[in-house]
Amino acid sequence: MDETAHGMTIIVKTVTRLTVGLILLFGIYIVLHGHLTPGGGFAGGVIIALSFVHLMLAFGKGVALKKLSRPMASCIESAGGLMFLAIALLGYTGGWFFFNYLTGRGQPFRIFSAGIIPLCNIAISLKVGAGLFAVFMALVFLGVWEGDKK
Amino acid sequence: MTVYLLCLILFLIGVYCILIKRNLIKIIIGLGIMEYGLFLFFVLVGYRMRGRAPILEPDQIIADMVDPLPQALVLTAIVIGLATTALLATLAMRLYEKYGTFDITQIRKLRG
Amino acid sequence: MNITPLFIVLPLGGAFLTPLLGKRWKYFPGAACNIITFCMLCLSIAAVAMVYRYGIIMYRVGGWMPPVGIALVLDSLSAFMLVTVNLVAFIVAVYSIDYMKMYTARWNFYTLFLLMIAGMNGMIITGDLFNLFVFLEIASIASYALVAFGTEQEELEAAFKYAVMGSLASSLILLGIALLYGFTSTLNMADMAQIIAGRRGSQLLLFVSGLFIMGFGLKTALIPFHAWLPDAHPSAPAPISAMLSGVLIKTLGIYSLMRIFFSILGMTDAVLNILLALGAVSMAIGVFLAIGQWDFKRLLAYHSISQVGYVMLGIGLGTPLGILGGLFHLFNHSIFKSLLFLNSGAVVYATGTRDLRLMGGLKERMPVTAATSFIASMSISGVPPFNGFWSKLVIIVACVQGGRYGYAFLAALVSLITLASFMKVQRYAFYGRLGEKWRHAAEVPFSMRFAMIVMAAACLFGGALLLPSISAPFLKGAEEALLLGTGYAGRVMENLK
Amino acid sequence: MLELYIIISFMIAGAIIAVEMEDLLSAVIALGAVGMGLSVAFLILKAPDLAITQLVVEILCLVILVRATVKRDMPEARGRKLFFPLAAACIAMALLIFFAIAPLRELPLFGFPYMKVSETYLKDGLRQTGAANMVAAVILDYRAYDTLGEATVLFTAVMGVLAVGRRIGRKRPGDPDGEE
Repeated sequence: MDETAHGMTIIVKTVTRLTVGLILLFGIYIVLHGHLTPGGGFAGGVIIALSFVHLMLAFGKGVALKKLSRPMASCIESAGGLMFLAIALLGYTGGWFFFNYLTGRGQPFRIFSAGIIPLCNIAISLKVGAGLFAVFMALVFLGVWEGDKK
Repeated sequence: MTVYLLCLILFLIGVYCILIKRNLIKIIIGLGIMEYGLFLFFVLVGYRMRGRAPILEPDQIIADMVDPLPQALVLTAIVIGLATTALLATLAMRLYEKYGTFDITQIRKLRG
Repeated sequence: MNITPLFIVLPLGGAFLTPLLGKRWKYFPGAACNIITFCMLCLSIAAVAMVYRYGIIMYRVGGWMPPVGIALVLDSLSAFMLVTVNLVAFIVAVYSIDYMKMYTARWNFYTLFLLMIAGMNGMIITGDLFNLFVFLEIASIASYALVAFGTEQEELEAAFKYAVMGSLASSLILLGIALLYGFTSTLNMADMAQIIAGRRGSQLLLFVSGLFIMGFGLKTALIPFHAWLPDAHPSAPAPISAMLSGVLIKTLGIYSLMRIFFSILGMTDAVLNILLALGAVSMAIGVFLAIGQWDFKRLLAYHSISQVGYVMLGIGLGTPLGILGGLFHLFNHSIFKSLLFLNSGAVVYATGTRDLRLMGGLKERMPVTAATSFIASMSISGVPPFNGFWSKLVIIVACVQGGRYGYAFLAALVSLITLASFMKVQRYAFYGRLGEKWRHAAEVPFSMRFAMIVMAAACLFGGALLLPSISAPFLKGAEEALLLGTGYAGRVMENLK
Repeated sequence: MLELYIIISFMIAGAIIAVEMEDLLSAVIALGAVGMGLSVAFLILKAPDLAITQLVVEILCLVILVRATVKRDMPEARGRKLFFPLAAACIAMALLIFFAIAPLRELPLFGFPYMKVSETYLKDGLRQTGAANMVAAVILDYRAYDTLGEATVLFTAVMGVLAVGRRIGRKRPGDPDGEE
């Protein structure tokens, strides 16, 4: 794929430069407000992954990989999974696996509310974002090998 | 009732595509369509006539909201669908790399 | 402290840690996997003892009461399945230490392996219908990837076929769950069973039963739905073939069928007859397809279809003795079929081929493999005193007792054909003249030998499970849990208070 | 609920196009249209969480599938149009729909679900969990265990993609015993 190797045209690059930060920010917003408004860790994580995919499609592999390398993505993904599991295990302090031990703190309808739900959202978003980016990267690298072969 | 049947038709179009089509990408598309029919059916089951979205606002008296449980389940199912699609797409690409085609009739190394 | 969540937490923790640490420390993945599977084997044996002593063990995840939250339920059937799964998993993990040296990216293999075990354990201990689906998908997706682990052409192709069929089955199951949710408006199995008990004879339940038989039948590879199995099981690496044939099809297919039909929907004669017929057809056709095969692992895969047919036959009888025989055969099959796949893996490890016609005389070079595979072959063919004999005997006696002489005759006949088929395997692979090519074939390394010897010992002494003092908590308990039928709901609800 | 019928009909039309289109890229894009239609349908059915998730997942699916098909100008093999399988499939589908009518009648009427368990969520959700979004409360508190499973499914798929995407699966005899 020549486009991904060298990036796309200047128009696409400029638009990407302007929007990619906003997309990332929107993803983070969706994650943090998951317990108040529609969205949540999963949708936000996909948006974060899409912002990196966007970068990669417009500028080619190198630029995106400089921001988030492949082993790094894999590590973040595992860390997200472990964080989720750890939150679940910390529930044992309240007596049960997955017990919402922070409930009752904070005001409803504020960011700091709903106990472990925002924490879980963050863990899921890390996992989903990094994981899907890793998947996309694996698919792109498949194409590269194919090109070598021909 | 009619909506349920329409959903079932969507589901069956997907099943038809999986069973009849002889192309790897077409099979993945069929799975996707089947899953869409299923998700829609699940959400329809929990819909309440003239209900509200299950999101509270400050100082709101709890009125009739739609059933949040099917929505939560469908959210899970969507992720599972995405996972399956990603894995299948990778398998299809690897097969293309090996055989140079997506046509299943030409990818018959195994005896049925 | 309640041990139930540990069956999920341990393998999942291992799976999340392996990619982080496994790339740096070469021995971490294998060691972690072995330790975790061993811990789970001990825990599951403890679970059998605890269930025998205290009755059903419940765990409310997050502290929510069941219809609202998810409950984990450990009854004697679950404990029985847990022992089966974790025993095979531990042996396979030991075997993989040396076998997987043939492949690259071992950490990836161990991650997927642990995830598959987590999926199966999660399915077994859950008390919630949708949760069962989620864990079923974990186990299935891990197995799709593991079938393609060698990334050769046939493996990718088999994995694709398996993945498409598996996803179709999952969708049918999810459709059934959606209909049941609309019908009962709850997802907890016990709660659902109580609501359904009040509305017998509904058309919707029939439709849902059909969907579940199709979906789980696809996962079990009963005969009209078997097309993927003979491709998928031989293509995987040998330890994974052992897991797939030994426990995966049983957990995903038979256990779920039993749980849903006996405990939730309530078993009816019509469903029992369908299961009986499917079992008998799988038993007979599977063995006829197997007899003409020359590929060692493919032959074993067809025999899996046939032996699963025996299990379905036993359960489909619906009598206490039939169910006991079916469950006993399920356990025995997971032992001897895993052992046979491990043997085939040892042969591949030493010679690099799976074609029986190319082998010959390997007994001289590989005595341990030859001896263990002889034991397993005799066991699968139902020759006394090995474990396969006892379970087949129980099933045939149950058939005669239930007045189904035709099925009894068929079961005995299929057993004979199985014996003929395995005589062929023994004759071509291990006896006869040593081929010139295999003059320097060597016996496999220690961990593989150890795994095979343990399994062979289990085959030899497996009949002891019928002794009253051992079978009371284990087999009898599982049988009673099934015979309880929809009384399951009452037990669970009672336990909550 | 006229708009619901319109959007479902649109989805069915899109699905038929996706199935029957011979050019793979067009078929994939038609699938994308069906997915977007589903997102709108979720919005009509008062499920904004699902609408957002379906939208972004559809985009990602589309990117992945386009990645798989683009530049592979292999139109679907025409082959002979087999009449018999098509007829058999149509009859089977008609039969299945016929058999589904009676069971579907036993479901509660569309728009009036039983909501035996869900009443609890709506009534006590805010007090018990503190989250305003009930769907978030269900997936991350009441049924958080499911979500752990869901996250694990995705993790499994990522590991699976990495495993399947390896260049060399088996070691040649004599290769060094290294990782990756």
